[in-house]
Amino acid sequence: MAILEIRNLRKVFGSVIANDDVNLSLEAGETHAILGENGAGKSTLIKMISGLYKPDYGQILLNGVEQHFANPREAIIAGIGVVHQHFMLIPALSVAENVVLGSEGGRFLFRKKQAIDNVLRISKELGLPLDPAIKVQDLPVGMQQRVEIVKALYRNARILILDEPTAVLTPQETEELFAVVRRLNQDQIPVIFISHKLDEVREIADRITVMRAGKSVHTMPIADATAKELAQLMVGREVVLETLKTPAQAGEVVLRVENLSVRDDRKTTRVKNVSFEVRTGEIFGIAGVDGNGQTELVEAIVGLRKLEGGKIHFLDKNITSENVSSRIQHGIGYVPQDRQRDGLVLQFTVADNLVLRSVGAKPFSKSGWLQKKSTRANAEKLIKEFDIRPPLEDVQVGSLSGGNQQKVILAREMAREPMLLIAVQPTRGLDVGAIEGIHRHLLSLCEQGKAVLLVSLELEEIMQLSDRIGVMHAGELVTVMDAKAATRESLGLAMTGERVEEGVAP
Amino acid sequence: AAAQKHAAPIGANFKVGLVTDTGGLNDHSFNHLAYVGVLDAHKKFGIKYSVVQSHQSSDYVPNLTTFAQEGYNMVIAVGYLMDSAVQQVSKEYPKTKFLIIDDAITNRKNVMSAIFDTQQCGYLVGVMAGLMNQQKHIPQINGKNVVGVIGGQDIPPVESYMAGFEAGVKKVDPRATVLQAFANSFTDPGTGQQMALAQISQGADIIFPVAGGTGTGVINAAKQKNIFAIGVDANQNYLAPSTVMTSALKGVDVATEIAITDALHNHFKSGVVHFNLANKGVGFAPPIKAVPASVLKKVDSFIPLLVKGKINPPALLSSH
Amino acid sequence: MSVLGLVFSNPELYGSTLAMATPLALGALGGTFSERTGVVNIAMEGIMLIGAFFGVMAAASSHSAWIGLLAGVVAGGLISLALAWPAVRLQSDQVILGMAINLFAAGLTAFLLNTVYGFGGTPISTPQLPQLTIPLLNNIPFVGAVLGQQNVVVYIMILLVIIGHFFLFHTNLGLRMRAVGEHPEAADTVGINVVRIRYFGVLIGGMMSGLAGVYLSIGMLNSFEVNMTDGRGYIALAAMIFGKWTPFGSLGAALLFGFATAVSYSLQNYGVSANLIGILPYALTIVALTGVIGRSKAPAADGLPYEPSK
Amino acid sequence: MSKRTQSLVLPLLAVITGLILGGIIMWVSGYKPINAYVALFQGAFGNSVFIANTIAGAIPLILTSLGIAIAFRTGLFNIGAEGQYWIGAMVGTWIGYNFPHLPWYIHIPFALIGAMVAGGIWGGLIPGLAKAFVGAHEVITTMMMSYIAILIGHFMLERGPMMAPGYNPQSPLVTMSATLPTLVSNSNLSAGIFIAMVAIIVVYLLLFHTTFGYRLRTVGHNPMAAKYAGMNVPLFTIYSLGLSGVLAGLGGAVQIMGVDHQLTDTFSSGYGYTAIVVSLLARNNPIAIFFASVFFSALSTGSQVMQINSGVSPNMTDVITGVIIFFVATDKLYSYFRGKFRRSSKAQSEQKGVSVS
Ligand SMILES: Nc1ncnc2c1ncn2[C@@H]1O[C@H](COP(=O)(O)OP(=O)(O)OP(=O)(O)O)[C@@H](O)[C@H]1O
Ligand SMILES: Nc1ncnc2c1ncn2[C@@H]1O[C@H](COP(=O)(O)OP(=O)(O)OP(=O)(O)O)[C@@H](O)[C@H]1O
Ligand SMILES: [Mg+2]
Ligand SMILES: [Mg+2]
Repeated sequence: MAILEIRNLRKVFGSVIANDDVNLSLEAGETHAILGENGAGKSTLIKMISGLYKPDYGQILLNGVEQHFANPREAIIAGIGVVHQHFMLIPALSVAENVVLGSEGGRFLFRKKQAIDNVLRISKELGLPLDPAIKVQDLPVGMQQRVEIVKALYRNARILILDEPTAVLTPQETEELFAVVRRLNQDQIPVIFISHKLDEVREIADRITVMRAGKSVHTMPIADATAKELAQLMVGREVVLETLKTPAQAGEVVLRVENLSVRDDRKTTRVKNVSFEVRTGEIFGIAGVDGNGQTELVEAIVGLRKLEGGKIHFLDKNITSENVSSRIQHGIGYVPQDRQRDGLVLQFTVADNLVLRSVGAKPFSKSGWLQKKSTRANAEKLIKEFDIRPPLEDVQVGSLSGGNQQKVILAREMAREPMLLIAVQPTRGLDVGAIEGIHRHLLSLCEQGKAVLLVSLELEEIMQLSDRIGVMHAGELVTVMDAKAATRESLGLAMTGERVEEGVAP
Repeated sequence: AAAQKHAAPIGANFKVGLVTDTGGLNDHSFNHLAYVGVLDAHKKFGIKYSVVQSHQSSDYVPNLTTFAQEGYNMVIAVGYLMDSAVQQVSKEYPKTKFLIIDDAITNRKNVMSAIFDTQQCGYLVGVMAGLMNQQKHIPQINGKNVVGVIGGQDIPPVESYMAGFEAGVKKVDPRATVLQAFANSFTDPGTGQQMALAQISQGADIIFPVAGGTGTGVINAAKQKNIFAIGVDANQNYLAPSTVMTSALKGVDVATEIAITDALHNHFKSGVVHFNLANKGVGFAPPIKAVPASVLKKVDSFIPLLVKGKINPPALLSSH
Repeated sequence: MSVLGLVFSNPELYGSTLAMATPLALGALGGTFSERTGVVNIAMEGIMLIGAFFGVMAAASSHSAWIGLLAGVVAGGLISLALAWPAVRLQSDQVILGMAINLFAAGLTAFLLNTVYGFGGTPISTPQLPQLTIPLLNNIPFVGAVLGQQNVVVYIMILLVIIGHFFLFHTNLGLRMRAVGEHPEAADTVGINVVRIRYFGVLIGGMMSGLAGVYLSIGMLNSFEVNMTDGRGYIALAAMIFGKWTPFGSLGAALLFGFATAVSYSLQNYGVSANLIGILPYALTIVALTGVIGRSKAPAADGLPYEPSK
Repeated sequence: MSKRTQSLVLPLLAVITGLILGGIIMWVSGYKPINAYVALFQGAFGNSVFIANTIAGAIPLILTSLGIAIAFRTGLFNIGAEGQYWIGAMVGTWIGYNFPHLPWYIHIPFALIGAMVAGGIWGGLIPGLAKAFVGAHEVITTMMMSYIAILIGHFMLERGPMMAPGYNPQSPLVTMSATLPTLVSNSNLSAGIFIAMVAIIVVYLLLFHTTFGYRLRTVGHNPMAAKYAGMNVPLFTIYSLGLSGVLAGLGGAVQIMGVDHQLTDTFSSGYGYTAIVVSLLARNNPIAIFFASVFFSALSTGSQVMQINSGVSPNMTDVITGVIIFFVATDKLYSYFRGKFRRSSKAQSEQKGVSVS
């Protein structure tokens, strides 16, 4: 008998049918992947299973018994552990506090030592080391995910659900996660694994259910599934999985970074003496495990962070001491890693967000006055060009899905025709269709003779798109190699800090 | 033909409007006393009355105007803050009689200004405090020769009391220290209480609050610490019967009633009318038993001197 | 000795500091409890007034200051529900609600004062909460004069600050409160009842602010005056922020303010202009804030409405 | 209900609910609510002078709450507008009586601009700099600065440099050349209303039709994104608080030059606090601020006549106002109860559905 069975589940938000006749069964010890485009309804399904939403119709059965979770607490008690797509951790609290929150044990007093012991015990069992005393806000996302998993297991989860867990992980971390998943399966704990990444799903899952437009369209054993077929099932059309990259005609130097050193907010040096160049017509990729200084490096280049030392030249001009807005005017585009925090004003309309970085310039303003017509025209054009959905310029950006929010940012930056586009994790959390579109846009920039600095944790993405690849480790640029010469192995090695001498590009 | 039932009270057709300043009727001071005066006139003569408590200073003119417009015979403006408002409205309504408290308007036939020489009653209670301060056998008196006075805010009606008080104390006890402080509020008894405690810790054993609602806190502190307090404006002995040894009286109620009575009987006096010891417009309340007869006698001996102008206490504090 | 020496060596100054700090600390502590669960509370001024008035009223009619205390605290709790309910259930703007409560309370207490007691004020027979004398403490020279003899509410306040700190940072419920104030959705997913916790925080906070009012009316005094809080609720708000939303921080800020106020009273007696010296507490606060304390960060979800799962 | 009708109907419902509850309280305490409300309305709008006074009372509220709204739009809570209002009044008064020989077309702008600059410095420079550079919370700094301003005001008047000759702590009257002409005789309504209207339009255009306003709002909604977009966040913090103070200062000067003509200790009775409520009620929208200000002013002026004609204490107005604001804030109440009603009826029909299947 299935451990968890979903029958004809349905959930409607206003006019949106988020889930419609969804069926799923989860067997003991299996890993069951759910695959689907952005907005297909995966997270909604999970939220119903975990008691956050009440289904409008249908049944949830655990070990054959129908469940009616009134709140998350009841689902937790029933043994359902969830790592949500957007982490449900409290940054200001410690790891231990986060793990035990809501199920602290003891009657009145908070037993700190017991909480710490619990975290240490579980993380040891899983082979995922964690410092229980540190505050979550001081942890990189990969670590935060460990906290989430430990949190679920602390509550004696008998089913673990991971909603897009790998979107934020490095390849190494993904491997560690898979090891945990396999161990859980051995302990007869089944796992639901949600992802957009076909190869990952094929590596870890036993069975796959594909969702499209709120419906579960197909379930099959992993052996039967090809990547092409899965993509087609998801999107409902054929998808080109390999981007055809034409080799770059590298031209003059656009960006030259010399001996750059940067400190983070806590005054520790996170970028050490980094030098490199980016040329017109090329995509320069920066690979590396998260937290090795990429963020600080990029923030320094766009002017958001003061330098500890070094120089930055852009188009032969020393811009080291210039501020963000003059760098924008010189032609640096920037797609930030955290789109909601840095890239958008969620309360503004799509049209207003599309001029966020150029509002002071013509044609969007004339001697200080906003030119609403131009803003609207600009929005209409970009919405069409970048296929932003819904195609309305006056809806609040906050009501758009994450993928469409990302398109807004990309559209805004590309529309300014920057000489250099710095894109950090531009496809994080997006489905194959959307990724395909964004990749195409990046490549088209190069073809127009512009330059791209791409920072990504996804090796595949870096290797697919880049002409040259730099690898960062512990704040240093340990190697720069030609993309053609790069392999998964050589990059992976460099990411651990090994200096790779051969294949260093000039 | 006139109805033959009861003779209608003589004030039945006489309407009095009272406009308070922004302190309102709860001020434990002139607004309240003016109201008491109006009530007394109502009881005596059956006059009709209406009260409006101003919300902000820009309400003064509209409020005075409203009464004048609606045919009120007399409009009472409480406080010097209404000076320019009364000037303006009294000019527009020459038939309406106006009384303004604590202000001196001299150029209007229909305005009476009541000025209270509270430096005189302040002086008398000051004399009493200075004398009491030397009665070391009284348990409340510590022999340190320190008394205190706490003002609500540094404005003339407050300052004249304080200045008179200081002069009175010094007259009978030149070596005495008179502690002075302002609470910067008329509505904060908590602050009053703490200021009083601060003065007590500096040796004060008699404190005279001139601070409206803030003063209730002063009296409370005096009671707690078993020293004496002196009431202000009205007889405040009821607030703490064995603590409030006397009160400096300001006859705003009396003045109000007199003004109404005069107007009612068609001998309204315009111009500035001084209320002082001579016409019993100011004075002090009968002291409690703890005040020895000898002290009272000495205090009383100053009354004729003040009445005759042999002594003219200052209306301004020496620190200014 | 110099004037300042005289002022600063007087133990009464420190006693007065404590007395002046008490309503501010209680108000700030109340605000802290509310805001730690994510409900912005700028209604301390109004809640204090309500507590002060109903404290007096109950004390006067029952002839027991303790019943007055109880009534003031309960009244503070009840009026705070006018903040809690719409904030929690209707996702209403908490700042507007706070202002509404302040206005309502000022009007209501003045109106009731006159309706119930007339313009003469509350009865003088109203009992007052006792001053306590702490036996051993009272005999230590300087300390005794400061700490040995204070109103009972002052000691309650000190206890509440300590308990409040312990509660917020060392109990399960305190942990949950902080979690709700930082990230209600995350708290919801681990089964914490966000609604109930927020009600609890606001209610406890309201009771503490109510106690602040009780202290003003029947702790320091035994009467109620119109608007007798005189802006202390707003100063308490500042103390809460200044104290970085912690109980000890709130107390510290309240003490700083109380100290500056007490000093300003004493200095006046040496002939400094009342208005100018009155600036001292406010100026000192700005200086301390810009010079030493710096940034204070509110709980992350402070003021953000949360709609629980559906 | 469409969004627009909702935004009109809900405040109206709130007002009605507030009036009904206030009526019940009055009735319980022995007054006649209908008479009281008739008097309230008459006092606010009963004749041209009352109407003029109601509009006049709205002027300082409009100006001050426009300032507060700008700060709110930038994510800042200017709780100290009261002090900025005082500072503006002080400077306006000082200029107003000190240059008697200036022609009005120089004197009036001089006084207004002086007040605006002073208010801006008080609200913007000090709290703004403190916020921008050491992160000092603006609620504390603006509040403290406000108390300081009022104390300085009292100091100036009570035997201080601005006291007029004589006993009373009041400033000299501003000269005719610095007086805003009265529009309706026997009323408080001065040409200040034009200044207020212009301010509304200027603030509206500034916020929604200039790049400056766009940037202010960006900073308010998301300072990180503003920084990323190349905006100088600390600078805009200073601008915003500064403008806030400029408008409050202007409000104080206009009130002096149009109505009070001299500064006194009780010059303001908390306009700066009422203005916070006004801007919140108006959801920081400049146009809505006009109506909210008139509404508050009407309650205030009307309550004076209500006292005269029906003896209801003005404190009752505060009670009613508090209740009204409460119901404006709880606009979801109506949909909440409707939802409850629907849910319960839906639950019943669902139960039926289950029993059938
Ligand atoms: N709280 C909500 N209110 C209204 N509509 C919602 C809500 N949550 C989800 N939806 C709707 O449900 C649909 C499914 O959303 P869901 O988050 O489940 O997609 P998803 O498959 O998890 O997408 P992704 O891969 O991007 O995480 C969305 O397109 C949206 O229209
Ligand atoms: N609270 C909400 N209220 C209304 N609509 C919502 C809400 N939350 C989400 N939605 C709707 O759900 C859709 C999907 O939201 P969600 O954040 O889950 O994006 P997503 O499915 O993860 O998409 P993407 O993969 O592009 O990030 C959005 O288009 C939005 O319209
Ligand atoms: Mg999802
Ligand atoms: Mg997504």
